[in-house]
Amino acid sequence: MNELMRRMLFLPEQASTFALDVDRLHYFVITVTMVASAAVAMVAIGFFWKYRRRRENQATPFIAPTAMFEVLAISVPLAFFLLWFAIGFRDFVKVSSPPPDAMDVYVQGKQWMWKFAYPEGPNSLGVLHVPANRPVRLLITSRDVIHSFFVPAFRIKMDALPGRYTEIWFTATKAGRYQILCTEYCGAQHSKMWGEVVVMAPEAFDEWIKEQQRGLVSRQDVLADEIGQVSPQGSLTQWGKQVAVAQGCLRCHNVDTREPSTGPSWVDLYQQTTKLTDGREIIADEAYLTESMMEPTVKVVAGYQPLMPNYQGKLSGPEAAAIVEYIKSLRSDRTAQAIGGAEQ
Amino acid sequence: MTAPITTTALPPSEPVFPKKSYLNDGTTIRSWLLTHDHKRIGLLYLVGSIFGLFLGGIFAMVIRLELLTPGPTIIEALTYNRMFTLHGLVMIFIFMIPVIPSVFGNFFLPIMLGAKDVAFPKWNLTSWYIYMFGSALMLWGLITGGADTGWTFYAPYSTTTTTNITPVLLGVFIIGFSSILTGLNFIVTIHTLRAPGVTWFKMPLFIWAVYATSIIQVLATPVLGLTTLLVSAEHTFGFGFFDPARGGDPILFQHLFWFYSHPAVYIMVLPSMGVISEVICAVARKNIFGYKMIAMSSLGIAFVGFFAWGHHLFTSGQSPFDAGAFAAISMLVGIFTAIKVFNWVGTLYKGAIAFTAPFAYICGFLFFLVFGGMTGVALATVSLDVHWQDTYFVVAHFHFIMVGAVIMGFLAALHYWFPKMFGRKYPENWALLAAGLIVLGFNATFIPQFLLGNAGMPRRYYEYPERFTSLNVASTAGASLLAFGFIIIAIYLAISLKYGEVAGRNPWGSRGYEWDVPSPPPTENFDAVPVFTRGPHEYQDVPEELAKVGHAI
Amino acid sequence: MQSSAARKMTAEGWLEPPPVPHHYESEENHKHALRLGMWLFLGTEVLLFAGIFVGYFVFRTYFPEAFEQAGRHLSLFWGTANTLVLLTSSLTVATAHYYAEHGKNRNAFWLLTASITMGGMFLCIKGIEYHDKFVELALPGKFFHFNEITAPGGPIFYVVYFFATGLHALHVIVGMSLLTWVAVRCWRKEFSPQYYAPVENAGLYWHLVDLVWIFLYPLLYLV
Amino acid sequence: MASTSSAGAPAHSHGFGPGKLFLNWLVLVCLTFSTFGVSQIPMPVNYHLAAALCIAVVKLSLVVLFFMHLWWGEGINRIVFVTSFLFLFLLMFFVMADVGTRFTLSNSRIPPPPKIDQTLMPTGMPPGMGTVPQGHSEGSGASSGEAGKR
Repeated sequence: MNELMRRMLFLPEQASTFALDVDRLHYFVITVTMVASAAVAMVAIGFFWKYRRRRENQATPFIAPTAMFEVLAISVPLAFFLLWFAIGFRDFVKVSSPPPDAMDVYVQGKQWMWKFAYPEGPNSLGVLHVPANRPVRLLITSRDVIHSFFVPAFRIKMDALPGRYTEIWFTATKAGRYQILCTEYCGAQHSKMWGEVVVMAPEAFDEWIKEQQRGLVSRQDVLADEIGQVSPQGSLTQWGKQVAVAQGCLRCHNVDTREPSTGPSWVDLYQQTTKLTDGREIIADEAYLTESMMEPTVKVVAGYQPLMPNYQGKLSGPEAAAIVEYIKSLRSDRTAQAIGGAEQ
Repeated sequence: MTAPITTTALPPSEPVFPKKSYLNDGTTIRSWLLTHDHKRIGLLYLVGSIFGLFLGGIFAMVIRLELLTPGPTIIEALTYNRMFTLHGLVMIFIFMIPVIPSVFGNFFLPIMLGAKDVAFPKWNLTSWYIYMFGSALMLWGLITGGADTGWTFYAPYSTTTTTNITPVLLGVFIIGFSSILTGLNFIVTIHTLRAPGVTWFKMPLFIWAVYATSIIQVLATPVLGLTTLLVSAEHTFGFGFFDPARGGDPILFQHLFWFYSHPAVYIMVLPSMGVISEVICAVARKNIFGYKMIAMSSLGIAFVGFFAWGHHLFTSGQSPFDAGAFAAISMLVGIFTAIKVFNWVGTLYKGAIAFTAPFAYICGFLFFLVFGGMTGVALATVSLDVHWQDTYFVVAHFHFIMVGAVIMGFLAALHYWFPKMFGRKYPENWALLAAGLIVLGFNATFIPQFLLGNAGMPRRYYEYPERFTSLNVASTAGASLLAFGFIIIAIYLAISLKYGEVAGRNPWGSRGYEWDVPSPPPTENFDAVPVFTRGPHEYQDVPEELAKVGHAI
Repeated sequence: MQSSAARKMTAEGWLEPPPVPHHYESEENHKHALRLGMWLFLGTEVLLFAGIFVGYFVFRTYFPEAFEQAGRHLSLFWGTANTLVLLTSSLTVATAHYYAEHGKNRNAFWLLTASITMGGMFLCIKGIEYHDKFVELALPGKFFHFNEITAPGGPIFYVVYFFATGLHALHVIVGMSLLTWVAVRCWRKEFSPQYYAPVENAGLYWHLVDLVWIFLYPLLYLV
Repeated sequence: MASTSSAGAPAHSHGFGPGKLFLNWLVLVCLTFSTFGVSQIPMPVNYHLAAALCIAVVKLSLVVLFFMHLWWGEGINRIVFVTSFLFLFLLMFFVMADVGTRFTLSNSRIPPPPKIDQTLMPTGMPPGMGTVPQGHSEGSGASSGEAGKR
């Protein structure tokens, strides 16, 4: 029955304890809705058929509702509505009060990606690993604008507010990979702000997190997930690449081709003569590249929108310099060597 | 039943077009643009809001076409984001808020009360100019500044966006003034200009609905005004009222915004409900079932609807206490709507129903309102909203109410009152065809969106995962059908304006007060102060003369 | 507005009232409509300021220390003086209404002039206070560079302060324009027991301006 | 109803004459000074707030009833005015109820995060912003704070 309704309503699979609660109430409410709408429609059609106009100047009797009708018209729907409210509110209180033994994960949204951090480490980008059958509390925040953390398969959603934390919790029931979506409009790439929850068997998770913590000494392996190559104490160029990945630069800037993306490609960008929106021409030197990170909307390359977030205060001096070094290294004759697995 | 005294002689069996009416009392552009006649001002609003519908409709089609495929289809992400902002703002502020109260309210409210004009005719005209100016400023800002915030302007995205949103916000602020003035005018008119015999409980139900709407307009709009001012000041000067980076509270923005924008839904839907109450009596030729319940539920919705705003904030960090309080209050709004629905259906009982285009729209309206309303109750059920908030389920729900119910009401009003406003009939067969297309197209557009929401597709998505494709294609197909229906209506109504059959005073055999004046009405509405001795919805004995002049059935 | 030139002077020493607009059944009905319209408008004004007051209380809860410190930095003397000025101008407006209603246009004119002057005084004092704030750099949002407020939330207090008082000052200016318009008409002896609605409505607006200040004064300056 | 005037006195004249208006003003001035006086008495700040609001409401009533003639006005005008204050009050009530009962961490101000690693960790929270519920904050940030330094 559950499975049938779920498929009929196009609901995603139920992968958390909360999902089943929500879905049961959902079926109840939607069934009543369908029945009520159909009933109103049937009665209207029935009346139309029975009482269609037969004569041009037909008169009709004056009919007013009885007190009984009025009482029923109010009390029957009210009874249903209040029942739904009671069940729904109970479940809502449940999902917003995490059990004390819940494991904490910090979630940070930023344009346009999700970052996760466990109190004892590690950090990760875009992929949240959680154990099955253990309550997990998410402490959600944002770095720029409001985002909303949504896992359809868990039926949970909570806004990420900049500068504040919100909380929600879940207990995943099935191992597997589930999509995370952002549901609060947050800018140009809102519809690409996806992530993934990886639910692992509890033992596998314990194993995983231990391994991660061991590797924390040189934190780069978190990025390794993303880049696909590990380079603990690499050159400035490689550090720049890692920073660029971590900051999400590569979501908008291509590094493997000269094709423009949301922003201009970085390949062959260094020392290139570039035309700006206001008609001026500049040479993309170190100063311009750094300025573009700190005040991105001042000098926008012609043909692009002033969309890039401001990295003032988000990048340290060395980090910015490292990114510039990385950009300098991206020459089309050397591309194959430089990209690695950066593009997803 | 006594014949109304203004009806000196009932029209001859072959109706003639009156020589003098408000339409030809002055034919220069100037006589239209400087008119104080509430009927002409109503038509001016009609022009403005239909332009809004046209524009908003085009944006909607662009959006639907873009969503035909999962990846980029015809426009870029930024253009898409601007499109849905444009679509929302234009449809809400230029089309839907003024369309029924300002167009049909202006035109019929004084006539239904037996008055010659609204209380403050000059302010009425001023209000239209403010509306046009605000709309122009908003459109100009949207097109040149390229606002991409969505119509909700959520801070801090809106306060930090690089697009220029200040003119848009000021445009909204100015349109708000127009809305306030119209509402204020209507309330005063209803209080002071009722003709003898039109007591509070003999007012047509459309008036009750407009009255309730006006209360919301007057009390809610100023809060939106202040909020838009704060956001634009913050965007321009970096004040930080709503920006947490400077200590502000983004949830406070949501509270203030929805304090207007939730009741705004009732600004749109209440007049539509009023129209249905009028039209259903005329097509069923039957007294309204439960007059007082319908009248009082309008006021109830206006009052309780104010305090349901928090159900937009269930997942935004609002406290569970407030969530519970707002959810409970939201349920009450559902009750008031349910009361209305039962009474409308009850009105059909033992009636004499004619299947005409307005009746087709009533059927559509009832279905959309019940389904849209019930999904609204479902959304207000807190735990369910955690899954549905900001997904296509919400989009589908509010389109059921705002497009389904409101546009059905608008089209029902347009068809029902078209003969009164312009003195000519429209072709019934074409109208029924268009009505069928629209109801069908509408369902095909938005029912898939409910399912998309269930499946978890968030709103304002430019691209989407592959698994949502089939439902999106279905939705786009439905939207095309819907657009096609609107085109048919536009064509036959335009033709009927000039070549339609002459309607005569009362082609429907309606007992509404407005049908006692000639079609189209003269500038002064009534030669002398009218005395209404009957109620507005009484059909126990239809005078022979009225009934014979039947509409094409 | 009907031009006064077309109207005759009556024996009692005021101009004949303008005709009641044709769609009203009686003069009394028209007056009722005007008054109700004005009260509804005042209702919208109350809700316009509602947002600011809500903001005040919300941020006061978040930043109690900053609000206390910043409140102490406002000039109690000028604030109290302004309250008295506005209260007095309300008195003169109310009295002008009384005289206009009794056809004593000259008395009403002088009282209205006094009210307008007091409105001007209010703005001057406000100007002095604003000037002090600009000198101290106690300014809203990103312009805030005022060292004496140590608790977090100083910039927000000044957003509330400037927005509330600025919006209020805007209302003072609008009110003064309305009063000036009415005063000119008093000078032309347009008002009489039959026709005094403009004085009454302009007065109502002015009293509302006073009402808002009655709340702003203790909230901003005293607590 | 002090209608001291002569011939032109309207039959339906409402409201106080100049004398009583002056008296009303005098009371208002006294109240202004008393609200000032009360604010100088040392008491907890919330008492100050309550006292100031009470006096302001009294002043409001005096202005509305006598200067603005609501004492004599049509009933509907009173309803309009009271309704607008009712809505103001309810708006404030629900917003304040939210602020007062929210999850502590979504209520307090946290300075804008300078860098991800510090903010994501509980150690990044400033003092006095409410504590993280038990067992979640202690000592968990140290290692990751270290890890954050690249």
